[in-house]
Amino acid sequence: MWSLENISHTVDSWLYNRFDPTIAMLIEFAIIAVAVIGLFAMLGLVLIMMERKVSAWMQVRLGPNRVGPGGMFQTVADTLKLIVKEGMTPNNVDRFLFNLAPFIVMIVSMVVLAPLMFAKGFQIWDINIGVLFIIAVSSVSVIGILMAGWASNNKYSLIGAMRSGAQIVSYELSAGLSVLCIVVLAGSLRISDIINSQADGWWIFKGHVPVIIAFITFIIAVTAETNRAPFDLAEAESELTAGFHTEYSGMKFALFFLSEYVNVFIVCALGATLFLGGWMPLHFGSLTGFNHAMDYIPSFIWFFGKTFFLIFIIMWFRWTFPRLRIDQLLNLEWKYLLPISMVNLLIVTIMAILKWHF
Amino acid sequence: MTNEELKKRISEILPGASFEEGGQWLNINMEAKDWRSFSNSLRDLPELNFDYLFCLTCVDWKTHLTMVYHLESTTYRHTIVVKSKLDRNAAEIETVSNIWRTAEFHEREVYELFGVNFLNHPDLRLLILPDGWEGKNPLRKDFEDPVNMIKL
Amino acid sequence: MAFLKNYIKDIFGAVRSSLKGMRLTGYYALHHRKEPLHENVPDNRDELNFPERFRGEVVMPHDENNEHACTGCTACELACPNATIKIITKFDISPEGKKKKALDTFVYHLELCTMCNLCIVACPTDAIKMAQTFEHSVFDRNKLTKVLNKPGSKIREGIE
Amino acid sequence: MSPMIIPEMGYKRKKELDCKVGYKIKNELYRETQIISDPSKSPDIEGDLVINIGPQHPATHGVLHLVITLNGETVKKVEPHLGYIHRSIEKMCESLSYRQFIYVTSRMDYLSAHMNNHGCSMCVEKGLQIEVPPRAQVIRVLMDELTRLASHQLWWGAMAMDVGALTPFFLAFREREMINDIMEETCGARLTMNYMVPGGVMTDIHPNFQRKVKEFIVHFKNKIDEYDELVTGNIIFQNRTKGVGYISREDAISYGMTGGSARGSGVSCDIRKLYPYEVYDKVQFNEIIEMGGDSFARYMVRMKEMRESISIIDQLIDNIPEGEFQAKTKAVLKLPKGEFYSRIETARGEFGVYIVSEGGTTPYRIKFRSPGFSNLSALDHMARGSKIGDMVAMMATLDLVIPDIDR
Repeated sequence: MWSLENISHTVDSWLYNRFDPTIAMLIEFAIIAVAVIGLFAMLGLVLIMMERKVSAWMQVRLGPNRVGPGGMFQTVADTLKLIVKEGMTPNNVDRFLFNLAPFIVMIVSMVVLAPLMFAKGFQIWDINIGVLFIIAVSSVSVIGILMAGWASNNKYSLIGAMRSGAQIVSYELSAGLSVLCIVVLAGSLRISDIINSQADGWWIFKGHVPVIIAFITFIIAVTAETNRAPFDLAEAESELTAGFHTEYSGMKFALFFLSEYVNVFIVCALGATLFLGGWMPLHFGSLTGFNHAMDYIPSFIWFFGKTFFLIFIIMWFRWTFPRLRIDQLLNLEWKYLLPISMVNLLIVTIMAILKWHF
Repeated sequence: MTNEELKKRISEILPGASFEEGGQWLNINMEAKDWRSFSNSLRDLPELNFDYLFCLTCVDWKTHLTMVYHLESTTYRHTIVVKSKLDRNAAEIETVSNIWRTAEFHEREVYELFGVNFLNHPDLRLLILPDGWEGKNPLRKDFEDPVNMIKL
Repeated sequence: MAFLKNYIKDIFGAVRSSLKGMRLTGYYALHHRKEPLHENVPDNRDELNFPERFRGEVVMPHDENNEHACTGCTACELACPNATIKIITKFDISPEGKKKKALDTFVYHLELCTMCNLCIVACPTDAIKMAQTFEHSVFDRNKLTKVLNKPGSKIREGIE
Repeated sequence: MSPMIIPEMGYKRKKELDCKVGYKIKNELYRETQIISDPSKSPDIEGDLVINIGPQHPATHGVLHLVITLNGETVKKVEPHLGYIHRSIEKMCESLSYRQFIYVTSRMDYLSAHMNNHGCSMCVEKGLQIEVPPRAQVIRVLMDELTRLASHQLWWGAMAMDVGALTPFFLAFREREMINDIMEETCGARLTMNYMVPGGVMTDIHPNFQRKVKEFIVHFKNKIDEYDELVTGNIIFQNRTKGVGYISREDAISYGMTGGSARGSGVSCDIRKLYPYEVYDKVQFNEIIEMGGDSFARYMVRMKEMRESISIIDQLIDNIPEGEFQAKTKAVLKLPKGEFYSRIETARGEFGVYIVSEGGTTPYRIKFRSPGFSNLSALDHMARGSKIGDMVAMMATLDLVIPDIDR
């Protein structure tokens, strides 16, 4: 059967047979870099298109429908426009930090793609602390946002960046705690181990109510962590015009915009990996025929299907809810999400020790 | 209170007031210097209780300015119009923005459009006209704007 | 204990109200073609249907003999609040040799017009009416000053 | 990209405006307004953050300019700077005849254009002592209520947008479009109709009018429940609006607030009930009063008012009497010498027209008492001590239309 695993193995073994191991590794680095940049751009295009279509449908509109069939190439046209636009640097900004900030945000979201498992056996780096790596590196992006807000020398930007800082730092907690629930159940931080532990059923089905609670907490927390509505206080456009990227234009703005969407993809991919079984097909215990039929669907379709389902849910939030106020945002985290996920983690731990899950 | 009762009560408070009837509401003419105490008693006397100033404006009669205050009581629903003649060259009247808060903005508007100086106003600055506006007050009858005015 | 009860009640209330809103937007996402909120402008220019009272611009209808109904009475000019209409009159010599006031040029400044309909109401002979055009943009502002009576046109017989 | 392209300009800018955050504001530039009732809230100016909201800002829905003083996220002072769209309509009207000046007033509060025209027509009719035919009266009331619905729908969408939900805006516009189509068919325009003239209405209603309005009412009765489902019941929205922007009944009266903004504080100020004009004394409707005084109360007043408007239209749409739609008037209107004042309830509050006539064909002095101007003056009082986001929500509940404020 055709699969991504075979392709990567073939390429890998061909390179190692042909070249010196060091050179082979360097060539692999180059291939991966090109692939990641390509994926980055593709994800940006697809997700922005998806967002525009989903928002249009929820708002009883048609959405973009002029460029290409059904408006498919609208984001391509927009990207071209952003690339050829002048990248302005206003007077009195801290030029170095101002120009550095979008790259930090972008690099962070690129690096986090490394431990994700896109299909069966198709992974850039199967690091043994994969989940920890994602949680740790993704929180670096707040530095880029703070940098952008501070360097812009604009009061809107500064308020937006400060809000973003407070928000990301606090929501990391409950996101981390709900991720820990699955780590406790699976007994490993390695992404491939977590996926393999779901071979007989996804954690959201196996783990009873506590895992469902952890899943909901996770979705809420990552929505806040990626600065999306209803938690988009960092760029709250009716209050702060555009928040931390008020002064950015052209490609630098596009980098912020792209990395926002790639961050959404990453957190949804993490959610799909942890709670919905990654690339694992949907299996029910005794229905052998059904299970075999599910196995015929390629694993990367399972992975991307689950991820895009979660992305759709996050978009659904965005186009339904009003925005929270800053103190309510922090109240929600510290008074509701954090205690709940702590108690939840305790219950899950007891459950894991007593082997109460399926 | 009916107009007759209002007339009787107000002439007790302000003997110098003269009355005009026949319009929609009872009109009271008074001197600008009496306005401070008179406005206070209009607001505070329980049987009058004019707590709602719904219109404050000025009319330029070419010889003098007239301040016009439309007052209503939200308890008794009686309405009066208070008018005061002002000198056109040195227009001055006591502010009522401490009695009816809405007057603060309305007085600022009248200040810049008619040039009436409101004494003791907390923040008498230009509201609508651009900062640094010099020259005549736009709503006076002798105002001419050679640039922007279109003669029909 | 009451605190915990309220706490849990709060959470469930919040989730329920959120799901209610999401149900509505979800319904619209699935039924987005049912009640579309769009016009395919400018593709549907041919199908665009304006009601006959729509005020686009003032026009003066001429019949097939190139005749209009304007007597040059300047009622519309007087009614106009913005000096949009300027009527220049001339004196026609009728066959009987009598001098008669008639319209020479009907100047209409579209750039000043606010489509208030007062001139149409004021016109005693229904010589002018509102047209349903709406795309008035031109490159030169002077092009918005129009002469409404066609060259060589004259007043229809029997209109005083 | 080089910082040395225009070195002179760079230095000048830096000297002139020190853009560093947290700088000290000179007291003479931003002079303090005294707040009379609550001295404890008075801000200290040293070391605060001053932000301009507007004149171009997504939340002000126009060219309103608010200079707000912040302490962190907390608003210490709001100072409106007006005049960006001031056209001096009062001065313009002094040179227009009594028929002509009415069209200008629909440019003030463009969302309740019919009511503005109505108020002016009523004032002229009061001076001329014209009796409006019953058919025209009913048509006027119907148009007023349709405009009120359209205005409240737009307000609802914009309000939801200000608190961060974008979808309601489109849903509101979907229904508003139907009203606009009805208006377009009967009055000839969608926004600035100039349909009310002294003595009645300009043209008779379109033959389709009654059918279309009935269709709209049936459609809208379902949709308004969706509005409640999507926004009113939402927990985030309720938290954002409940208990913020409080203004007491006494303060609301003192600030001259009217319309839904004042009725949210328990002030009975509906001109339609207090001083009924046209056929408002013959229809059954309630004056909506909420006692909360906060943003949510003001929101609820307008939501309930929409339902009242529907019931008024429901009562009148089948009972339009036959007859003239316009009273006979002279070609040239001349008001007798004197002063005339008419009050009308627009979608935003009490709209007053004060005409001083010298007996000529043009008004000697005309004053429009616009509801938005007084409502805006209360914003400073309401917003002190709240967060930026709440200030935006408060501004939305006041339902400000900037040309109405600036006139």
